[in-house]
Amino acid sequence: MILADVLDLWSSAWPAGVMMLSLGGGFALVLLFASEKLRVEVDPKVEQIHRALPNLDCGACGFAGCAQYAKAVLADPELLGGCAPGGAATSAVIAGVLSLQVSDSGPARKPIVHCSAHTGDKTLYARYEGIQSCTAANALANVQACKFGCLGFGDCVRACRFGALSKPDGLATVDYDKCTGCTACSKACPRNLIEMVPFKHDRMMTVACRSIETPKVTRSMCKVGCIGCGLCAKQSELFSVAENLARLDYRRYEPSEQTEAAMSKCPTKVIVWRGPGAVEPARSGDERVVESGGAEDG
Amino acid sequence: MLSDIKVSCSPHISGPLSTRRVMVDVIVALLFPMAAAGYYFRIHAVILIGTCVVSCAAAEWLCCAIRRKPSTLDDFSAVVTGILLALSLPPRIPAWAAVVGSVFAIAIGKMVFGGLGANVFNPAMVGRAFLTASFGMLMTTWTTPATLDPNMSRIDRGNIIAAREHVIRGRTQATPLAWSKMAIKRRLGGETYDDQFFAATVTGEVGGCLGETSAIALLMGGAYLLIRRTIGFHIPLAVLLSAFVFAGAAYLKDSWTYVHPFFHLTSGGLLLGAFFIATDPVTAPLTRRGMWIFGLGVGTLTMLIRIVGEYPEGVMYAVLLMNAVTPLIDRLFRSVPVGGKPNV
Amino acid sequence: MFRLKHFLEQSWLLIVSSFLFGLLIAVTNAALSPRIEQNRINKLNDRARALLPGVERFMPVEAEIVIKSGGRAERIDVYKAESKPGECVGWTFSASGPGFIDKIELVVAVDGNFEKLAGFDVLASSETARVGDQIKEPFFREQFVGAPVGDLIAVRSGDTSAKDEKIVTISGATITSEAVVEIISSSAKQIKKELQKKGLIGDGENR
Amino acid sequence: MAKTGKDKAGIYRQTLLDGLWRENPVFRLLLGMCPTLAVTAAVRPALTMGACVIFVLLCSNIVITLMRDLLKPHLRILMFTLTIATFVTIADLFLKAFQPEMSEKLGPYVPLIIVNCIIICRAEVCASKNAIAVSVIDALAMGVGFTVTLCVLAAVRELLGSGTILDARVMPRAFVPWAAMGMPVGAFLTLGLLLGMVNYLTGRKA
Amino acid sequence: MRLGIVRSRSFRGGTHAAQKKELTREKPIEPGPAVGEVAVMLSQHIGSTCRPVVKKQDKVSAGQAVGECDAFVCAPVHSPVNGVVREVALRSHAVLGRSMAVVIQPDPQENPPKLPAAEMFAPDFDEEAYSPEQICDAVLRAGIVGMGGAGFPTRVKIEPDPRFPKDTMIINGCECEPYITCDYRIMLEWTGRIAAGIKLAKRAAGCSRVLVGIEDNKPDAIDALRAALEAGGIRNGIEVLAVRTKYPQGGERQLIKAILGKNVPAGGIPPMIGVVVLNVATAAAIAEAVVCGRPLTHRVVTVTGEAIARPGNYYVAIGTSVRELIEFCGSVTEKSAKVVLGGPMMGIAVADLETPITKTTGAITVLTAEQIGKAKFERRRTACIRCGRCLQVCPESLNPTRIAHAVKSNLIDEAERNYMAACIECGCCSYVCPANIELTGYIKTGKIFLARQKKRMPQ
Amino acid sequence: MDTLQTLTVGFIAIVVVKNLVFTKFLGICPYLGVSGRIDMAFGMGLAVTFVITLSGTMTWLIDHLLLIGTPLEVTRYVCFILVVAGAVQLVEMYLRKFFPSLYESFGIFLPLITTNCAILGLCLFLNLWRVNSLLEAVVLSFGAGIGFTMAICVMAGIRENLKLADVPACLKGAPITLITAGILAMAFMGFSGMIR
Ligand SMILES: Cc1cc2nc3c(=O)[nH]c(=O)nc-3n(C[C@@H](O)[C@H](O)[C@H](O)COP(=O)(O)O)c2cc1C
Ligand SMILES: Cc1cc2nc3c(=O)[nH]c(=O)nc-3n(C[C@H](O)[C@H](O)[C@H](O)COP(=O)(O)O)c2cc1C
Ligand SMILES: Cc1cc2nc3c(=O)[nH]c(=O)nc-3n(C[C@H](O)[C@H](O)[C@H](O)COP(=O)(O)O)c2cc1C
Ligand SMILES: Cc1cc2nc3c(=O)[nH]c(=O)nc-3n(C[C@H](O)[C@H](O)[C@H](O)CO)c2cc1C
Ligand code: SF4
Ligand code: SF4
Ligand code: SF4
Ligand code: SF4
Ligand code: FES
Repeated sequence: MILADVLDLWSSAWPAGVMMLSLGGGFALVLLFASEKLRVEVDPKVEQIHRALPNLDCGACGFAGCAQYAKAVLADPELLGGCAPGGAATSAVIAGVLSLQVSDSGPARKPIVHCSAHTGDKTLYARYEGIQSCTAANALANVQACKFGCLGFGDCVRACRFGALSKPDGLATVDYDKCTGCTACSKACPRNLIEMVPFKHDRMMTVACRSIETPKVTRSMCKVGCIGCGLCAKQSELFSVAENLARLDYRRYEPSEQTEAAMSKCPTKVIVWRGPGAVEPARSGDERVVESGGAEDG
Repeated sequence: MLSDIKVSCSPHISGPLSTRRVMVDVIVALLFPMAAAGYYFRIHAVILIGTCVVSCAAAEWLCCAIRRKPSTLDDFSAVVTGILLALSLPPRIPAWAAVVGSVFAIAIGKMVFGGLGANVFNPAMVGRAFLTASFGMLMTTWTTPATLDPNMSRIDRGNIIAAREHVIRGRTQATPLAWSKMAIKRRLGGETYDDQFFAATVTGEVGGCLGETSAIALLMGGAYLLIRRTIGFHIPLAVLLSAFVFAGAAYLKDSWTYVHPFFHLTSGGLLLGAFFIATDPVTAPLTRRGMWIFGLGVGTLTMLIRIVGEYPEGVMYAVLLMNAVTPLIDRLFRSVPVGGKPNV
Repeated sequence: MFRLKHFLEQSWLLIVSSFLFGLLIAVTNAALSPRIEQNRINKLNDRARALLPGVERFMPVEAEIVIKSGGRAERIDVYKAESKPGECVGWTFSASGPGFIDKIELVVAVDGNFEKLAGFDVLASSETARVGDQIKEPFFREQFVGAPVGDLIAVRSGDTSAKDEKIVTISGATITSEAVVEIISSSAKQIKKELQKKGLIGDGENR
Repeated sequence: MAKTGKDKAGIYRQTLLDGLWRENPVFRLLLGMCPTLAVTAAVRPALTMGACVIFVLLCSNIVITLMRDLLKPHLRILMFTLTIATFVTIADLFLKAFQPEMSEKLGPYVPLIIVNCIIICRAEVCASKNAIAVSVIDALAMGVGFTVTLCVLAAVRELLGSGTILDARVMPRAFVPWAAMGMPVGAFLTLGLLLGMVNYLTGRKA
Repeated sequence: MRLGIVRSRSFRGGTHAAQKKELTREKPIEPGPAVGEVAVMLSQHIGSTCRPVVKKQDKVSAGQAVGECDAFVCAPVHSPVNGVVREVALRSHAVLGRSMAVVIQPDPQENPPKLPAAEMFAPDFDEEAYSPEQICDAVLRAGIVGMGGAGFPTRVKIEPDPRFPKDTMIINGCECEPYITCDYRIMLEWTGRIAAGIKLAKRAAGCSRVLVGIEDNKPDAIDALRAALEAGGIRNGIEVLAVRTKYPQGGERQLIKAILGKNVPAGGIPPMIGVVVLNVATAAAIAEAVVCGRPLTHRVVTVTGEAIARPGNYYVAIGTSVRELIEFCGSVTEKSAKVVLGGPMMGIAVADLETPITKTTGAITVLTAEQIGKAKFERRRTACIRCGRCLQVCPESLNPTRIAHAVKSNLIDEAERNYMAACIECGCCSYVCPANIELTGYIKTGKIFLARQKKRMPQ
Repeated sequence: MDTLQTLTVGFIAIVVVKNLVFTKFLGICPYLGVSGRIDMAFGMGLAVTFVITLSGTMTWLIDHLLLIGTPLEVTRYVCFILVVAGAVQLVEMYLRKFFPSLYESFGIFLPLITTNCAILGLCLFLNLWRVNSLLEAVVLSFGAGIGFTMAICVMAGIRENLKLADVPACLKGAPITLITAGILAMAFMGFSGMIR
């Protein structure tokens, strides 16, 4: 009885089964054969990344398929995280593959802004009313008196994809917790104020100025500019003064009594701490801002 | 001496034109068709234009407020959108529908793309297209001009509902284009089109959208824009020319069925579209060559829809379709710098 | 031989499971197909039931009925509606044709003598909502109830309550209305002729 | 995304949340857009579609989990496709038998579940790497997440497009339905705006 | 060619900006102020910066070179006065921001600059007396650079170059910038000198013909130059042509198009099509250098603008500060203004009034608040309405709005694809834009971005 | 003549009137994903056109030679998808091996298309519309591909412009693309009724 039912069912079902069997088997055969005959050699790293990807070829990353994304992400690590289906886990694997490429030796480089003048510290000659971009403003002579200091229109802020930069009170300031050391900001600054410095320590001592004006001019332009007096160089041989500007050799920098002394001796207090370990970059309260309320003059 | 020096990039002087001036010019030009609308549709014109302008402005203000951006009402582009939307709606469309259309036009047609200048599609036409898709009934219910039907000037709110009940008895008025559609179906277009009909479409004493009926008023408005150089002649000319050629070809092929090309020029939204809608700078190509192509496309598609398609009127769809390809036109007909492409 | 071994190693799972899946599908199909077939028949007839009061069951007409629609020959399934006692209370069939936007599919019911229409219903249409779509509404459909099988005429205005061959079109949707009129009158006319030819209904003169 | 870690309950909870919200297939991954748009003119077809997807997802996840160790790299995707297509066919048959009206309404969108990226994505990302419990939870979570999203979309469209929810009139009589919401326009716009809203609420920028 | 036909000579695009030349048009050239300090910038031209050849406290005499350099594209700078070098220090520079200058304290006896004597350039001035090498050498030693604005060392331009044989010389007397009249005045007052300079330059460059292009709003200048150049009886293939008054008719690419009907390849330079373009003031300077051996230490500057009390054209020592010049002209009548070195279309706004003028400073235009207000400041800026006006006026047929918006969105390669590099920064697009967008500014910014990007590439 | 007309009309209809993207919601994933740049969009369009023509034809043949009217009809979906996926994969491998430059320009889009429902959808629609001549099936499939190419290129043009626009942050990317597609779908309604 049951047997008859089963037989009945079988008789109506077997063609479908065979059909699919032949289709499945046929394709398996053809594909296996083809994958051997038509193999193309690819970069093992691309292969590695490709394998880490979900292989959905869904196009969510904006590329034609996983293979293309694998290639692209290898060339441009900024695309990391583009694979939505794979999510964070996949990105982590890719990041692993990518990092094999960058043979990183020495401490990580992080940006340091070589200016410490906030809005109130600077002298302005004129009111700039153009494109709100440092590059545009820098192309015009003397938008602010100091030709070397931070313009504060934030080209670097816009360049940072990680939101690590801000410009409170007109001075570009790095949030080292967010910074990945990608160098985008240092490339963006038209005044080359942002230098990628090997951070050997949690905080780095910095001469936060780039002005090579004479002391008199610097004084007239900026309350916190380096006047090249050379007091720091007298304390520590890590400092040197040329063209009215003190410089610190970051490569050789180690914290010591001498450097501390140099910092405390600096008459304009332009030697400051920068870095994740620095408490709020030296900025002696708000008095400066008040003092220099009407800094502009003709 | 100088206590406040200003600096900025060159140039340090600039021409007299401003966005607001451009928009005000368009509004001035639109006074002609608005006056015609007022004459033929009386109080309905006032209500409809008022509703659309106010709700477009309100929608724009609201969108700016939501994005916490300064309001952009003072460039008057929302007013232009409002007026053009109103002029392209049936005169007695209920106010709530006009509000829905206006809000849609501004919010979806314009502000989501980033506001003035960023929108891909003509906002007024987006609003109208949404109304057409949503409320087909309201968008195909026409009104006789007041000069033909003295009862027109009364507002009776029940009218639309009444119309719905009477629908089966064919009480609502058709437009010249609906007539032409029937003419094509019955194959007697050339037969029944006469001077009197032509005269009616020129003066505007026919049914249709609020601002589209009077060819003469539209031509005057268009002339004003051309004289003020608010628009170039390229787009209107290309639209009208291609429409004329298309209609003419059909007419030559079978003058019994297809109506005379003059009819197509003077009736429906073609003139409104050619002078005021296809010329919207934001959604038209930038280059002269691009404008020719664009106008050609609008004219041809309009006639294609009118003659081959099933909708009686095609200006709106033609404009929207050409808006969509405007970026491609701009790219294909990109201006080549003087002296050829630099070999960088 | 290496190749075959390799091949089997790689693909045995696929082969086995495709076979099993094939069986699974077939079995499911076998179990469900009667129901599916029944659904198909019901779909048409549920609508027709509303048009033809007192009908108990629908009997498919065995004979092959072919009519011309839009220049093409098309086979049409016609059902005979029988009341409980088994007498013929009407006929029903589905017909389609081009509307304003896309194809309109109708189910049409005719009285027992194939003389007068018993009405129609819309199976599928994508006409504009609240414009062409109004063909689904009673005020339009009721015009067809009692209208004669034969040439119907679409008119722009007139009396909607008269049971005559004049069908008043929906204003704003003349095209859709005319399409419906055309579909119904042409298919009903042709089917009537075919049925008469096959002797399934009496000739008009015999009535 | 092989889920590792000691706390099983934690993994389950995470899987569940991922599917329902954090990695919601529609809002977050932007996958399976076609059915999302096509079947959401009203809530009922959306629900039906959701049910079908849950069924297929569940079945295929289970089957694939069971044979995850036997899969060969070259034929893996073929195997997934086969499995999914089989269950889709079965779902389609059931629909035809027990929900003929819906089956007709959904038309080819039921077989199109085969190419719905969500399912093959779960097969690849989850089922072929995890144990059965996780796979099942994942399938349910993803499926329900998908269904809920469809329903939200459909509810908006049905409400504005015909003034009803699940065919019950909700809007006042005076409300004239916005027919456009039932058309392609409505589908694209509603999904676009909804996505925008989700982005806004979660503070994510594209 | 007769004037009637020639009138229509022009190029495609451009604008008809308000001329405003009437402020100084009728003001003859007057000696400039006697100054308390001159700061001779060491970089006044395109090319390498000079090195100072004097030290603090050195005594220098008028015409003595204070900065020299050996690079090919460079020009020496000279002291305009007798005096003592006070320092070599940074001074504000209109283009470079802060740059080195030799600051000279003039002798107490030093008088205001006198106008140079003009009589030695007779109408039948004979350039054959000087060999081409002699001319080039004199031009080099005199430190002459293009006085039309760009400041490209003139010697490099006129010296025969085997890569680009030159057959046509175009003398640019268009002065298309609004407000400025310095070239107009010298064409009227120094006609003979210019004529001589043209002949000398022609001889040096070995060109077979010279075409002088002057906008048709200066008929008297056209007549004067025509008379001077044809007075000798021989025309020497020199012709004076009227071109249409339209900005930027004076741009060399536009002028070449107008006069010769030829286009300079985009991104290319005139020598590529065998043309060299010189400004009329440059021609005058050549004549002085060659005939009198006088280096380029003074130039005519138009001090103008609604905010200037006594606008006029002055013969000024190069190195004079903007402030001193403005004060010399009766200072300004407004508190709030914009001080522009050059004309309002292409000039550079300066913030530091101590900025010294250089060889390329043809004008100081001080715009009042009202003028500024009409321009960039009070008028409301809106988004681009894609009206296409900027495309229509762009003399280089670019798509300014696309380029500017690409720069704004930081898509520099998109800007590059739209030929950003071909922009001559004429400012027409910004001028006409109804939305008041600083298109030119964005494009300039974009070029800087691009230059920086390119510079980084090799690393 | 008559068939020619039918084919032309059918072709135009499927390109504009029944455009897969705007009226049938097929292929939306790549439509959203790969419409960022015109060159990519065009490559994708070409690839879809190729694959859709290939698979439309093949599945039509299989359908008509093997399936219709036999008990095998139940395996239709499985057959279709296997044919599409297998064929695409083969073509991709083939191109990659023998025509690398062609592969770079459009072959890279091939795998993505397998999971694009436009392909399977079209095959199913061919069945649903009861297309009953091979020629018609080929023309319709090709037209569907052209329709997709057109839609995605238009969208890519628009999106390239939108890159320069101040679109609200939360609407950037997919949302604004969807909204644009909505308006486009509305515009395409202009073609409705043009071909019946
Ligand atoms: C949005 C819109 C939808 C329409 N839908 C239909 C329709 O579904 N059916 C139809 O026959 N005509 C439709 N039409 C066309 C009719 O409005 C058109 O006027 C037709 O030629 C017949 O007009 P009449 O019935 O008033 O004579 C539509 C028009 C528009 C603008
Ligand atoms: C890189 C470079 C090379 C140049 N080479 C030559 C040259 O070989 N010969 C020449 O006569 N002018 C040369 N010029 C000068 C230009 O043709 C042009 O006269 C100069 O830039 C001033 O143009 P402007 O005043 O129109 O801005 C060169 C300019 C640049 C920037
Ligand atoms: C937009 C623009 C406008 C210019 N207008 C003038 C002008 O009016 N008069 C002039 O002599 N040079 C003008 N120039 C500079 C010329 O292009 C060219 O550099 C100059 O005539 C070369 O001569 P020079 O080397 O002697 O200065 C202009 C340049 C540009 C880019
Ligand atoms: C000549 C001209 C025509 C215009 N036409 C329209 C129009 O058809 N529809 C509209 O919404 N706005 C129109 N505007 C206003 C404005 O450009 C439009 O709202 C923008 O698309 C908004 O970004 C027009 C403006 C001008 C100057
Ligand atoms: S741009 Fe890069 S290096 Fe600079 S602050 Fe941001 S993350 Fe750090
Ligand atoms: S650091 Fe440089 S880029 Fe950043 S705000 Fe300052 S000047 Fe601008
Ligand atoms: S793009 Fe450059 S060349 Fe063109 S108008 Fe603007 S500034 Fe002048
Ligand atoms: S002139 Fe201004 S508003 Fe017009 S297209 Fe150019 S940038 Fe846009
Ligand atoms: S392409 Fe249709 S669901 Fe992805």
